[in-house]
Amino acid sequence: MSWMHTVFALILLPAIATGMFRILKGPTAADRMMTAQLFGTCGVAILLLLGTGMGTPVLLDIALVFALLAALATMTFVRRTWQYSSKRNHGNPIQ
Amino acid sequence: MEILYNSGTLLIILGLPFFLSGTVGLIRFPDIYTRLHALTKADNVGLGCIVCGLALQSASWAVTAKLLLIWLLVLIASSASCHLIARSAMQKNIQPWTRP
Amino acid sequence: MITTLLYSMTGLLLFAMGFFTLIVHSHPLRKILAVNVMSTGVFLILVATAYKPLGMGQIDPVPHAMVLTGIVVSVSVTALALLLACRVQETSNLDLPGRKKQGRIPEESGQ
Amino acid sequence: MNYFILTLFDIILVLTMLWLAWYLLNTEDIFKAVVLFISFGLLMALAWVRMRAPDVALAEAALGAGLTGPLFLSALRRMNRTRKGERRLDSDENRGKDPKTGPKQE
Repeated sequence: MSWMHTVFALILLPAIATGMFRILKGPTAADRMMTAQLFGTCGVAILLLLGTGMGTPVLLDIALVFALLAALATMTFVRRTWQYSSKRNHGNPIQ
Repeated sequence: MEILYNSGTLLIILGLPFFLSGTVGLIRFPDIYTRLHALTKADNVGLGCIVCGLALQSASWAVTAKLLLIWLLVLIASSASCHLIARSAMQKNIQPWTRP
Repeated sequence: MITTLLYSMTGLLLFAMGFFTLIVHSHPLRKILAVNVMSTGVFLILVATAYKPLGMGQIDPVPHAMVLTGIVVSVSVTALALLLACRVQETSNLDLPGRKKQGRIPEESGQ
Repeated sequence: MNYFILTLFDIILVLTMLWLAWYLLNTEDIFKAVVLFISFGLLMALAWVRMRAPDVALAEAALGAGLTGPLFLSALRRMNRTRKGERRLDSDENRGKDPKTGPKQE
């Protein structure tokens, strides 16, 4: 239990909060999905640091689940949502 | 032991700017490919530095193995999905940004 | 103490915002999102009542069990609601006279 | 010291969650709302962790962030496809006619 790791997790949290601007104004749909993926990785890092900072090693397992399921949303998006819109209006992705 | 702990802290501090610059790059860069570039740096190197730092500070080998497994999973997931996004963007004729 | 208050207030605000959206907006996907946000607010209040700071004793596990069950039920309810919304949209006949305004989903998806 | 930092963490987390939920419920674009909902599930997992409920956080990480997002994305694609009057791929052979243009052909 050390407060230094909690400070590191606290530094990483505004990175998530400011990345939200890209979701709000991203021109293509892939930009928004990429930001969600960055959030996933940031969340894994925050969980790892917080697990040491709060003295609960259980958080490693939660980070493991996050890392396992990180690609699922992006894969679904690319394979289903984005592929479909390319057939309808070519080169003009869903906004 | 003290040297290991301090070098672990140093590695974590080294990893934090990658995440912050990844976020800044995601906001500031003009194009989907350049944003992808910023994102992968945060994913691979930033999380790698943090995982290595925490592994140096960890007490047992099981925790170290779990940390490395997390990093490996994130590496696979991020590279696969970033490759998919880039290929799909190329197929949709999104032109890369060039300096005007 | 302040943590309990903070998260309880957040849960209350989330519930209020979700309820407002559930009434105001008409798109079915947005309604399902609003119901999800509402359930999240309820879970937040439940877990926040059981919170104790680090080193102030054990945490009451009963609200945690309830919230765990609630999350699983909420996900399955979401899946069923999404399927129903898709079926409603696919089978609704927009070409009948008088159904134009009612049956058509408003162009909300930014297309 | 740790208590103070964790309280600061709570405040930033709660403000981000409220901001996110506001935009999630009020944007016109439904795809943006779905992506915001995925991020919202991630922040919810962090909130459960902060309230010392790792079991709930594990369930939220697996179900809320991992399963609900693809569900919403698939449903969004299905609804977008049927809105434009196009056929679904899996029911082309089965049904033989489009639900929207069906009554016109009769």
